[in-house]
Amino acid sequence: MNPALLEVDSVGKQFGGLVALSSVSFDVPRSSVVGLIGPNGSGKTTLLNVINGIYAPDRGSVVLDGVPTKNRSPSDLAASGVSRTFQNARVFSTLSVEQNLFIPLLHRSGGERAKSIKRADELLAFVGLEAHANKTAIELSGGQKRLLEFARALVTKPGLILMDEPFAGVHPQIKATLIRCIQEIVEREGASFLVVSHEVPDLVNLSNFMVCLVEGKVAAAGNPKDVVRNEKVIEGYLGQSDE
Amino acid sequence: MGAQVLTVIIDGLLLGLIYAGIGLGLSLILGVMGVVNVAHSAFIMLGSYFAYELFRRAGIDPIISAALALPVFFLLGSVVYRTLITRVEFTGPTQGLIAMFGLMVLIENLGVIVWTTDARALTTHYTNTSFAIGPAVVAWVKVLAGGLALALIGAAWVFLHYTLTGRAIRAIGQDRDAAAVLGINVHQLLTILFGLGIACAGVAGVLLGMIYPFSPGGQVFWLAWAFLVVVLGGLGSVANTLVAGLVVGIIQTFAGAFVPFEFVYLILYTLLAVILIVRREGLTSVARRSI
Amino acid sequence: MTISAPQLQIKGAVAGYTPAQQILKGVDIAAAPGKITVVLGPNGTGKSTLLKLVAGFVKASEGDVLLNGKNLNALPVHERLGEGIGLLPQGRSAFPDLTVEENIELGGWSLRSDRKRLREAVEAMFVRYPHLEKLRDRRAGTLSGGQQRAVEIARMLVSNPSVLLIDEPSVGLSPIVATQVYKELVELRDEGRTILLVDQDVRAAIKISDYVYVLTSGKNDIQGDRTAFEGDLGSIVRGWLGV
Amino acid sequence: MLSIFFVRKGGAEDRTLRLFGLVFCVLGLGALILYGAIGTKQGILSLLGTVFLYVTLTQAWNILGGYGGYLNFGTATFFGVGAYTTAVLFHHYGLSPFLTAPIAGVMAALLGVIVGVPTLRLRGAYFAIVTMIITFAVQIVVLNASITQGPMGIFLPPLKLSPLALERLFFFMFLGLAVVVTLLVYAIENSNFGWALVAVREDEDAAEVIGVKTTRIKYIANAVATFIIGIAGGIFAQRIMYLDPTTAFSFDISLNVVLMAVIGGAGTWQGPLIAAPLILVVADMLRVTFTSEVNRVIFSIVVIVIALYLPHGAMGFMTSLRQKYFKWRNPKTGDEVASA
Amino acid sequence: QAQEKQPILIGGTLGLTGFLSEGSADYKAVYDRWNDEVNKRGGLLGRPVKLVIYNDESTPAVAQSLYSRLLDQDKVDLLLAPFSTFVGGAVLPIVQSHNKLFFNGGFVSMAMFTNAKGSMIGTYMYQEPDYPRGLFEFIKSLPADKRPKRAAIFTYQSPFPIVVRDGYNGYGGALRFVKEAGIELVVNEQFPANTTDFNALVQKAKGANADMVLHIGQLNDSLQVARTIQQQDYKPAFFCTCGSPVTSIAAWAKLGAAAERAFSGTPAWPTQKHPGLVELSEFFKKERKQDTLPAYAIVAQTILQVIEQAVNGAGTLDQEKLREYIYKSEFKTASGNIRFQENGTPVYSQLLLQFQNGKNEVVFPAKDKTADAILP
Ligand SMILES: Nc1ncnc2c1ncn2[C@@H]1O[C@H](COP(=O)(O)OP(=O)(O)OP(=O)(O)O)[C@@H](O)[C@H]1O
Ligand SMILES: Nc1ncnc2c1ncn2[C@@H]1O[C@H](COP(=O)(O)OP(=O)(O)OP(=O)(O)O)[C@@H](O)[C@H]1O
Ligand SMILES: [Mg+2]
Ligand SMILES: [Mg+2]
Repeated sequence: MNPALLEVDSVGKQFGGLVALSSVSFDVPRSSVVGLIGPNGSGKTTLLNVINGIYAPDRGSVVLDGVPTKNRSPSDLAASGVSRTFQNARVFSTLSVEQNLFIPLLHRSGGERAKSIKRADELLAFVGLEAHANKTAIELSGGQKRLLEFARALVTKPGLILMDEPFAGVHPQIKATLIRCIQEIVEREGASFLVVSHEVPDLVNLSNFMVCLVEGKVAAAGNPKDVVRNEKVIEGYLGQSDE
Repeated sequence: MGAQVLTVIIDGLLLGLIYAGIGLGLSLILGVMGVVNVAHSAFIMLGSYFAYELFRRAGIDPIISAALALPVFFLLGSVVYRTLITRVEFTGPTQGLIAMFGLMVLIENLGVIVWTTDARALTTHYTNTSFAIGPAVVAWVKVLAGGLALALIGAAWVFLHYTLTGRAIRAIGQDRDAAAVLGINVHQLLTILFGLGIACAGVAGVLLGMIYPFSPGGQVFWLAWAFLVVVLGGLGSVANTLVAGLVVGIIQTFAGAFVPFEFVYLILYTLLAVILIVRREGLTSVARRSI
Repeated sequence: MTISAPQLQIKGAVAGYTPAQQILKGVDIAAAPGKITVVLGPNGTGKSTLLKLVAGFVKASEGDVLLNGKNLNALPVHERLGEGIGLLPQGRSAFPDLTVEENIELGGWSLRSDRKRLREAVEAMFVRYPHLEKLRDRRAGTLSGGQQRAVEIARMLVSNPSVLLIDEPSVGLSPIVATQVYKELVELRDEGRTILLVDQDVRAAIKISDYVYVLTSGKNDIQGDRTAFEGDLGSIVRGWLGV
Repeated sequence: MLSIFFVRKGGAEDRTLRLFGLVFCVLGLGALILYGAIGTKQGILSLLGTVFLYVTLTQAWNILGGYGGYLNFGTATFFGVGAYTTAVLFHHYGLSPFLTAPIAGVMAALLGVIVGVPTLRLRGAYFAIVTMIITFAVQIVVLNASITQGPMGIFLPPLKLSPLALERLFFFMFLGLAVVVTLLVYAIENSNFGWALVAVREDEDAAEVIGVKTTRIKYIANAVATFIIGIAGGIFAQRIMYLDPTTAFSFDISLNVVLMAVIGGAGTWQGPLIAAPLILVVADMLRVTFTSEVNRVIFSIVVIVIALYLPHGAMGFMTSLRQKYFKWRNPKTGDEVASA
Repeated sequence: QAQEKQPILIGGTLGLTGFLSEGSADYKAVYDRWNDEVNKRGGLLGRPVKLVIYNDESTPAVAQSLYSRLLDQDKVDLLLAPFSTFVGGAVLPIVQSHNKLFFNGGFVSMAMFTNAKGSMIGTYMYQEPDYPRGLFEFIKSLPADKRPKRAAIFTYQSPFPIVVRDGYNGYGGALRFVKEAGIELVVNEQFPANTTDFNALVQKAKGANADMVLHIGQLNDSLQVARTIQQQDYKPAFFCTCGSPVTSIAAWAKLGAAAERAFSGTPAWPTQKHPGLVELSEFFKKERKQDTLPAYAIVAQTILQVIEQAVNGAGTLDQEKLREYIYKSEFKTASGNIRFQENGTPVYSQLLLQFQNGKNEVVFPAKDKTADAILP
């Protein structure tokens, strides 16, 4: 049996005296979507930063495809198929939309690149930005920047995509498109997603597996429907829904 | 040996205070507005001549000139801000750099026209006097200048950290639009800030003029010190500017006492580079979240 | 606390970031006094631009912004607060190097002549948002995304503005906090404030709205009160909105 | 979509303009070569030689500073190291600087790599100022080393040529260097490497995360730039014939290069071609017209006016002209607009 | 006819801005004055004279291109050297490649004079290795108990001061003079350009109990060292600014007590009544409001007198003929009656000045003395 695509094993991370993550463990299986939820400041973004190689964990390990990622730089991981989006969209502001999509393809060669370009066009259409292809990224609205970043994370056909609140501020209709897009990629390409989102109902539908962090610890993990019914999760995160 | 160490420490602290005083204005303007004010040394030069002229013509003591320089240079800075900086500031840091470079050359050469290139020395009745602390001999002017620099730094620190206006100015440096939304008149406060930065340069000029001979083109050498102190302290941080000044001063005098003088600067630069490289953003080095 | 609710009107506004390209192409919106007026629309239609127009960052080339009949067109940004306008911008805007307390205090800039009142207003915010209390002395830049959003909301409210321009308030907030924010908006309305709310969380926004506008391609073409959107007109629009 | 692989800003009109520009460049180069061959005014040849030298330096700076956004205030470090390399090799082994210029480049690049490892982790003003400090530090080393004859400096005997031939020689040396470097920068601008640098400038973290090897890119850019600067310095040593630490490591060199790059429009290959001649010719004209400090006063006013009225450098000005008369889309926004 | 009336062009550069501007200003004043006067006297060879003096911004590279311009475009008839060895070193090769005589009132350098093989005519009365010589000859004339015992030397890291300290090819230099005088050398330090604070250096000399301090540098650093010495309450019996002759510059007097008793050399002094010297001194008093006559002015005046006498005497601008004339004649100048040695320099002569009660006095040699040296 193949190991999981990503294994997060008792990861801990501190900022000065502040414990952002303590002993977090879970797996991201192949061809799946893992939802990551948790109250504000519970360490979700920090976890993505650790997986992604931006921060080195103080404790524990992250294993990608059976290989520990210790000391690997984000770009190195990107080359092995890890990509991500940021909680606050970070686009290359003086470049045009299509140039933004072009940057991840820099290290691709020949035929592969041509394919990727086709994919970039598709993605652009997918997120509804094709009309803006020549706009400078700084001229985009808040939501559009996020869509651009979404597309940028996918052009290289990565195997593992980390998404930090991809749906925030995105119009519902486009959100539905994005969700479909994610599902399709998982099915067709066998990629896996780790999605942080506060839009829990959507995330429950989308993911195969869900993890809830509270104060840097895994408070609940498992089947999404079970997780959101977990008392601790409801109390600490979801609140009493009045619906 | 012990006596020497005492001397070195006293000298280092005084020198450090002066360095911090020189760096202060630069740090404020760079930290909040992102403008690399290379004309800083030109205003320092004007400050020195300000004290010189007041002393020569009206016999006004440079200590009083230091106080007078505050409002005068504040006004000067405000005018420069309104006429020059507002127009370039929005177009990015490098544009400000060019404008300030032009201003520096302009002021320096106007200075040459007015005062010629001759070196001047401001000699008051206490300039050549000194007193002893144990075995160490300390020049009065350095103590005075150091004290004034400390007062200036203290005042700036209180202003920026303990008054609402000061906090608003810091806020502008971090997010100008958000500040405007809160009802803060950004233009006005930046005028104040720039005025203050230049006022600090003017006062620093008076202080330097008290201690060292000067000429229109010569004060530019202090710019390197100012920059050193600013990066070492971290942009826009008053308290750290002080610490950085003292660190530089102490390193310099220690090196001066114990190694051949020609290597003093090399040791100083190397240590500073090492500190910066280890601590990245100088002594401040807050873990700023960018991701 | 009650406030005499002002009325905000945008009349035939044409505005954009460059003269060559107008984003708002004749927008007519009235925010009724003491009501929540919601503006919906796809990404990039100009909702945020509309708020920036009211706040004064963007100048109208045609049309007017009226507050209680007074024309605001010539007022610079910082003076509009004096007219009672508060803005919560889209995205992140907390001052990263100031502490949470200093951030909130600056929200009371307009009260600066009366220190006592300012202090009280600041303390009132910590009472209102108890979870900020323990973050009081942290630098805002080290907070998590959601924590920062909470700081921004508190900061806006310190000066007690009577017209609130809110751009996507709940983005990045955990559900429990988001629910609270919407409740809060209702309370703020009930205190008599006029609220202009822009949101992509269509469902939540409509639920608390009194009146709804839909902005598409720079013009407002559909409008109605809440019942219309929840009722018949709703079914048509809803399909379009993708709820 | 594919268009972006070939041109920075798409569109057929753009291609005509580019053709126009190409023809212009070729004609300009032809004229220069012609003048270099038949011109007899040494002063002008010498001035143009200096212009080409600065075009070379500014272009090299442009690679990391303009495209990569790392404002380097230490050009003089590598220039000086290059100059001293050839001077020392000549002094001790009698090797002609023209032969050893590549070694000068290698030495400068070597130093570039050594100081680059720690400094390229710094950003913004910190990087700028540390690069400046490194110049001072290296200068002091050279000042106290015996191989460089310390403060005494090194004399290189004049070549056995007539003064005019000498000027002509350096005119062509530096012209050649400038052309090669400009072509290189042009190639970089349109290469993957250039794009990666731009990504680093725009948002280094984001670039890293999407797979741009930012560290490597910066090192390479730095090494290439310092290599070129070192070569230029190596040839300069022969031209100036007397090398001392103050001249070779003068901060003016670093500052001039930055000013020229920014005035021309940083991150464009055309910028240095416009700004270097502009600044140097204006300065020279003023110097010989007004023999007193008045020349510097006027020069400073010119600089201030440029800062005020060319907010995005000469190239930005050209772009805006183009937009005005060709009615194209606007790539830059009014900056006073809220980014909220 | 019209050809005849073409002015004679005499070209050169000075660092009118930048760190050499202080001395340059003195040169400029003398040049301008002479230009007026020589034209009043009817010019040279019946032609008017025009001085073309560019500002080299104290930068060697700029000076190079300006000399290139002077020689090639302006086609000057006679060439003046720039001020200071620092700039001169860079210019010399260019001048040599044009086979021009180089009239050098601007700088000293044994090496360069040797190298120029007589094509450079200098009017500094002594070259670097001899700068401190006057002081030591004076010391030799003192009774043994008055002589200094321990010396400290501070040297600016630049070619000229280094040679002042080390001498040239085994000749002269402060180090040798100190040794020959049997003085113990206790501090020997160098300082780089742009040194802003000299406390550490002075502390070292004081700590070593030196009763003699030789400062071999330039103006600004000399002023600072003098002041720091005073502030440190340190009283070396002999303090000499043996680099540049800076006590005769206006700024020195402004130091107050710190200026007192400093020694310095000069090629000549108005009290010697050499041709033009008194008038020059008057001119500086009246026009430049300067009580004391800077040594730079004397050298500048001298080179112009040499040019004038040479051109009129040889009756031509032909460089070869001028050269021939110069080497066989005696010149009556502000620096006295001088003859040129094979390498283009005059025979050594120096006066030792001491700053006393706000002005310079000649204290050595005895025949030119205006006051006795004050020693503690
Ligand atoms: N660079 C840093 N320096 C100091 N503290 C940090 C840093 N990064 C994160 N933290 C702290 O670590 C904790 C976890 O932050 P993180 O951003 O991971 O939360 P999150 O789960 O993503 O929250 P949100 O949902 O609000 O985005 C927070 O308390 C935050 O303040
Ligand atoms: N600073 C700017 N400069 C130029 N154009 C801009 C700028 N900001 C936004 N735009 C353009 O204006 C249009 C409207 O932007 P706006 O931010 O108002 O959209 P929005 O409706 O708020 O969208 P979202 O829901 O994504 O936030 C967009 O097409 C965008 O491209
Ligand atoms: Mg987060
Ligand atoms: Mg928006």
